[in-house]
Amino acid sequence: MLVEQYGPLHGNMFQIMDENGIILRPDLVPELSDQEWLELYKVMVKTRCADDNALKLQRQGRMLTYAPNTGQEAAQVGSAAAMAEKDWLVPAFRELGAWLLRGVDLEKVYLYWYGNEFGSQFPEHVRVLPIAVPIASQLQHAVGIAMASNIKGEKDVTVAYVGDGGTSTGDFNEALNFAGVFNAPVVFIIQNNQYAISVARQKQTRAETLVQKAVAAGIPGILADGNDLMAMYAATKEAVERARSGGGPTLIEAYTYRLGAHTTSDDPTKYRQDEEVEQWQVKDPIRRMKAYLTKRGVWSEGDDLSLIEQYSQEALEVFRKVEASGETRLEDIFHYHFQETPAHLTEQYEEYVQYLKEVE
Amino acid sequence: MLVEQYGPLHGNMFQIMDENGIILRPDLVPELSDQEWLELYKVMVKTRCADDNALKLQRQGRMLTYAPNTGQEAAQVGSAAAMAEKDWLVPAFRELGAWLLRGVDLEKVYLYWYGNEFGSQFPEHVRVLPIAVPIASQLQHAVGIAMASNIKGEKDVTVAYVGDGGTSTGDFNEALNFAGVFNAPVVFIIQNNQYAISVARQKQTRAETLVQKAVAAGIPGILADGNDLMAMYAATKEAVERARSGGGPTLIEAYTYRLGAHTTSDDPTKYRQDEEVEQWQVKDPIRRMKAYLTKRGVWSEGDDLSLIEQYSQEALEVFRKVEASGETRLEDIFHYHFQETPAHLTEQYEEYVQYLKEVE
Amino acid sequence: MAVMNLISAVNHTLDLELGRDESVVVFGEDVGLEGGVFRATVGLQQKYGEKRVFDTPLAESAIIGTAVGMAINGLRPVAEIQFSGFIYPAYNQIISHVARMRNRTRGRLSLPMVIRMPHGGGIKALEHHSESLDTLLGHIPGLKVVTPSTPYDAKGLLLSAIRDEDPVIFLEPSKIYRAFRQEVPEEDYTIPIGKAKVLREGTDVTVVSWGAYVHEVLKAAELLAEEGISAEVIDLRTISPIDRDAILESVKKTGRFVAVHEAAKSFGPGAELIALVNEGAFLYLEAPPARIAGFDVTIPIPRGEHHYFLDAQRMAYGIRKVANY
Amino acid sequence: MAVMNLISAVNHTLDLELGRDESVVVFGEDVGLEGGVFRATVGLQQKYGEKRVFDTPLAESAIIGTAVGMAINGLRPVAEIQFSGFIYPAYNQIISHVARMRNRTRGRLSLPMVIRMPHGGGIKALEHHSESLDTLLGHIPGLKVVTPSTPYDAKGLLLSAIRDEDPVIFLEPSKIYRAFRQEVPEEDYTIPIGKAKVLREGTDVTVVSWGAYVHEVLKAAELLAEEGISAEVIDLRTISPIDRDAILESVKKTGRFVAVHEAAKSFGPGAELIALVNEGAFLYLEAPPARIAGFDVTIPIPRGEHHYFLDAQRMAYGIRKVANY
Ligand SMILES: Cc1ncc(C[n+]2csc(CCOP(=O)(O)OP(=O)(O)O)c2C)c(N)n1
Ligand SMILES: Cc1ncc(C[n+]2csc(CCOP(=O)(O)OP(=O)(O)O)c2C)c(N)n1
Ligand SMILES: [Mg+2]
Ligand SMILES: [Mg+2]
Repeated sequence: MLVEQYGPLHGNMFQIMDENGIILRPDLVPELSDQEWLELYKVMVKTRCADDNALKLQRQGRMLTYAPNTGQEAAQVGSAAAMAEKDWLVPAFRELGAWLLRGVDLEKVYLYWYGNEFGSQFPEHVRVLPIAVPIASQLQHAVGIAMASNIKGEKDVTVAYVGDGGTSTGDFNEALNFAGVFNAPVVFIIQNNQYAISVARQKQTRAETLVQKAVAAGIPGILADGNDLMAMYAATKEAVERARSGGGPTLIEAYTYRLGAHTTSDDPTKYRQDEEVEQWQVKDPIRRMKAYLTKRGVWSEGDDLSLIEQYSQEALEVFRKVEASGETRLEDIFHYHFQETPAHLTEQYEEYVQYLKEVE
Repeated sequence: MLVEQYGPLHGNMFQIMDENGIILRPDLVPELSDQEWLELYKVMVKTRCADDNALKLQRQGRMLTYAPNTGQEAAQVGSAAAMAEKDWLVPAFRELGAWLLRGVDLEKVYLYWYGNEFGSQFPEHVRVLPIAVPIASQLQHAVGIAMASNIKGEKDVTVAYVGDGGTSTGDFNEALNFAGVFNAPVVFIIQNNQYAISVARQKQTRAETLVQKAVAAGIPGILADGNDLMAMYAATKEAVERARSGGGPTLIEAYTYRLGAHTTSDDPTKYRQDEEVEQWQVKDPIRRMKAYLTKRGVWSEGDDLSLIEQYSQEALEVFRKVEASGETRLEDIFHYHFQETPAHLTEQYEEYVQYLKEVE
Repeated sequence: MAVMNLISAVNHTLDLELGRDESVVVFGEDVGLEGGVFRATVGLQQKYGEKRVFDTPLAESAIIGTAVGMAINGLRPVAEIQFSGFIYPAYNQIISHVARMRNRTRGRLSLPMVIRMPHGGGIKALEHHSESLDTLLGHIPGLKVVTPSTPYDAKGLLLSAIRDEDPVIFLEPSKIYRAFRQEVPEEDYTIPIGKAKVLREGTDVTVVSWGAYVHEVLKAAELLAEEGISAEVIDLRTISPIDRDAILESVKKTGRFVAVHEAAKSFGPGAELIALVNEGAFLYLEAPPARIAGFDVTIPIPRGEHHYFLDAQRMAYGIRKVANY
Repeated sequence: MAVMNLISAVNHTLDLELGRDESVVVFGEDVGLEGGVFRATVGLQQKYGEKRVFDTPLAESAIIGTAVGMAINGLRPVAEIQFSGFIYPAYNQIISHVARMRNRTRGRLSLPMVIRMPHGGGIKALEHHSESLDTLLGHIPGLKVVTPSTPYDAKGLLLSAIRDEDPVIFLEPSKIYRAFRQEVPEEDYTIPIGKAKVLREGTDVTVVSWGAYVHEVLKAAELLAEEGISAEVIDLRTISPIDRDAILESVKKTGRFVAVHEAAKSFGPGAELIALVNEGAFLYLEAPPARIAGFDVTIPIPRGEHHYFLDAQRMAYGIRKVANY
């Protein structure tokens, strides 16, 4: 088992592929076809394109605050790819790659960041929770979902995300502990992107690794190269299978880096050095997967350019649709609080409608 | 260092003395004179007598809810004894032995449980915080006190207590993590008395030991026999010295047992077996220390009987004083909220006084 | 019909609903093996097993946070908070998620869940064991907050709460858990959330209260009746949303209004009631609407709590002033 | 005198006080190296060092809980919560300890500490970044809650807050952090906590507001003045304890009252103000006292927030109704 070699206290980071797309551990490469890897690669590229597009639009003043994913695509896509169809995904707020892979429309995602609640109204069959802004609070929902699977005797697994900053919260620790006690079929993925806004990972905790926080809850953990799609896939796969077969929760630390800003409101040059960013640029998860696929002969620079072209185009079109959606309708801010809207809310709504009529 | 041999992941429990008062590790016996051990022993006995007395009074309907300490005296007295004069003690709510040792009057303690806030008004020189009812919330205060010592360049150490149940809270984990990050001179003592009301330790966490929760915060820890006064003293002493000399926080798990009920409102036979209690009675911390001191020739059964007699008598007298204190004065519930009582509070007070006059 | 006190009515209702609907699960600290520190869940784990009735670790945020997840994944969790004063660690989950998930997802995810807890004081308990959360929960958009004042109501309201598609906070007045017994039908019945109940008709002044205080208010009304003051007593039953119409109807009849509550006065529930009365019945008012409330102090520990909690005499004193204004 | 906006006034004041009193420490998420997400603390770590101005891990409960400990051990902590919507994980520490330590220990331990945070909305922020805590903090006995509406007030109130021997919550209206600049004296001055300020005198109706809304209310008053309605505008400045006398004095003059606030209407701060006006000036009232408030909904994310937040026109509409009643 991987958790035995790369567990919390071994200080080893699980890697399958190096920075140049060279396979270091052929024995551990998951059994996916080239075509399947390529599909995952495409989702990473799509994520990147959607990101780039959002940032461009934001600079044009057409998008509001946006939290970019650039650099973290493998951590997201690799982990989400290891899930079965009916499994649940519980995001933090920076998991675009995972969302796209799990069937959330980019349109929904853009709509959310554009500032409309309908961006969190996913279709019934998409078992993905909305963004959770209060850091780490979502992990408890993930544990509850997983506990319910157990209680109902269903075999679904829940995969949940949190950032390095989130590991300092009480909610993170309570969630892991509950998961352990109730043997909940849940996989926690820390996207350790080295920063919580401006606060460097070293200032979040004296723990040498974040995965060692699993020890507190008595659950297994694994430290994986979060920029290695194969490692993330393999680590998550093992954890998901353990969970599904009754083995309970696992904590995965995906060691990665946020290449961009925290959000579009943030200026990372205030708190980190360019050299650091450059060092991590070399480890770009997309770059190395592209090198791998190219070497395998299933992909080329030309393919890549036209894919990027296509995705960028699509992203822009999706955004145009979102932009055309305009403002939130007044009734929508009232009518979704309860199954039956209580009288006082209806009245507040009607009074406001009346006001709007009068001032027109 | 003890933490190296008995640290979080070694699975060894640090013991110096066995259940019969036989020294197992002469090399580790702290350098205290027989007289000094005897003094600590006396505080344990005093604690037990105060407990017994409170329970008796409670059964007579003269005391309100009370949380007994019986069985946990060594964990409390041994740890508190390792502190220096100006160090801070931050209790949970079941630390009578530690309070008494640190100079809190039994009268205050009884007054508190009797239901009067003046029971938490300790003299200026007593650096002991009041009881904290919201479980584990006090640990953050302890860390803050310790951070302040660092900031001010003072050498005081803070010793804080929590129960096994408390280790499941978010606050516990946040406190340890802050302590690690800020290298706070604080020693956390888990009194693992095996139960949180009716919930057995095994149901609180899947972690094999509670001390392994230190790993999450990257701080050292040690598992000690909480019924062994010497082990508790030695473990705390080492931690306090490390903290004082800039080495930061330590977590100590005192493995012990609550021989009595959770509080006087509780019936432990509902959730645990008599045999279990009996097994732990054999490990009684007072019993074994008495055996040790007797063997050393500084104590006898006769001494013990008259000491118990004396302490029981004293406890009863203290309680009588407390009982005579009567009810809380009306003005006292208003006048301690702010340094200067705001107008609306004064008015509420006066209106009530007026009411009392009118209905008289 | 069986005779029950409030706590046994809660126990009976949970039993009924666990038996009827297998998506119902009941959990919290000491809820399983021990059956709750107040015995609200006694016997339920034996009957329904550890999967459906269970103890949790000591972590209120996770108790509520996992309830959210369970509700999302098809269960109807009924979570117990051991005392209302220990809800605060879960406040983030309650405000940020319990109250908002449906609206956040524009109806995609609803949370049929109940958070129940002993509420209020007057039982000579330790600090933090006597808190009134009326305002702190009532002010949160997206929550329903109910509180029964009798065993009968406890059953009817709790069944409504568990069957509601939205989260309901169920506040159980611990002071009257065992104060009296009442006939409670064994069969299924519900009491609608959002409706108040006139407990005593009167013509001179409308008095609104809820929970344990209702019984003191009724006693106060008796005292006042002897003096010729006829108080109409309304049990709010639901703290949020408030049954404004019931209150206004009464105030329009009596012309006078008093709210009586345990929670601290400032920014308390009485303020909301007074505001509603102003908004809906100002021209009917013959005296300033008033509140008889807790002082703006931390609730004293036992030797001082009698100063804080109101008895019928003090209520009568305050109501009388309004009636005689 | 320097010209400052509200955020630079906060920065300047913290600088002043860190310089003057070495027991003052400033901390929170992103407060040190970055100088705060709104730049409230920019430059302070460089100037005063990492011991006195520092970043914390991401854990609001511990930020407030350690502040309690620091205050006990002789410091004057000024803790920042990054946005008011992230206060909830610290709610237990605030209610159970910050507000109670002095009373619990009958004066033995006091907590001279400040919790400051950006407050309110209208800045097109993400969910949870626009919350109004007036009621949720104002209802807690033992807390003082203040909020400035100008750079000048920010300095004067923040100095009072830091020097207070008791805990003060300092709510900074983020909407007007950079809305306008004003002359702010470099020297030391304080504004008393608990005192409101009449911003505009008027005779027809008293309008009370605070924080960012004050400026919209003043605009509304202008609009109304054009119609011949003379509104007296009061900036509450301190949400708790409320300066009741200032309000009553005004209402006794105008006979009409309106509270205007961002927080949700039900159980909101307007209810408390209406109750106070009823209690203290009922016989002077010529119209039902009213509140113009947030809807009882979760504050919408950006594309809907204009429905929620009030502008001068809507305020004027509501005030006009009361004035013309
Ligand atoms: C409880 C809470 N506190 C503060 C914030 C403000 N905030 C938003 S993101 C963030 C940093 C999160 O860092 P991390 O968990 O590492 O995730 P990342 O942003 O790196 O993906 C903070 C402090 C919040 N959203 N929730
Ligand atoms: C936050 C909170 N939740 C619940 C309670 C109720 N309660 C009081 S003591 C206790 C159990 C504490 O167990 P543990 O931490 O092991 O300490 P012990 O009582 O064994 O000393 C509980 C649940 C509380 N005081 N605070
Ligand atoms: Mg991060
Ligand atoms: Mg315990």
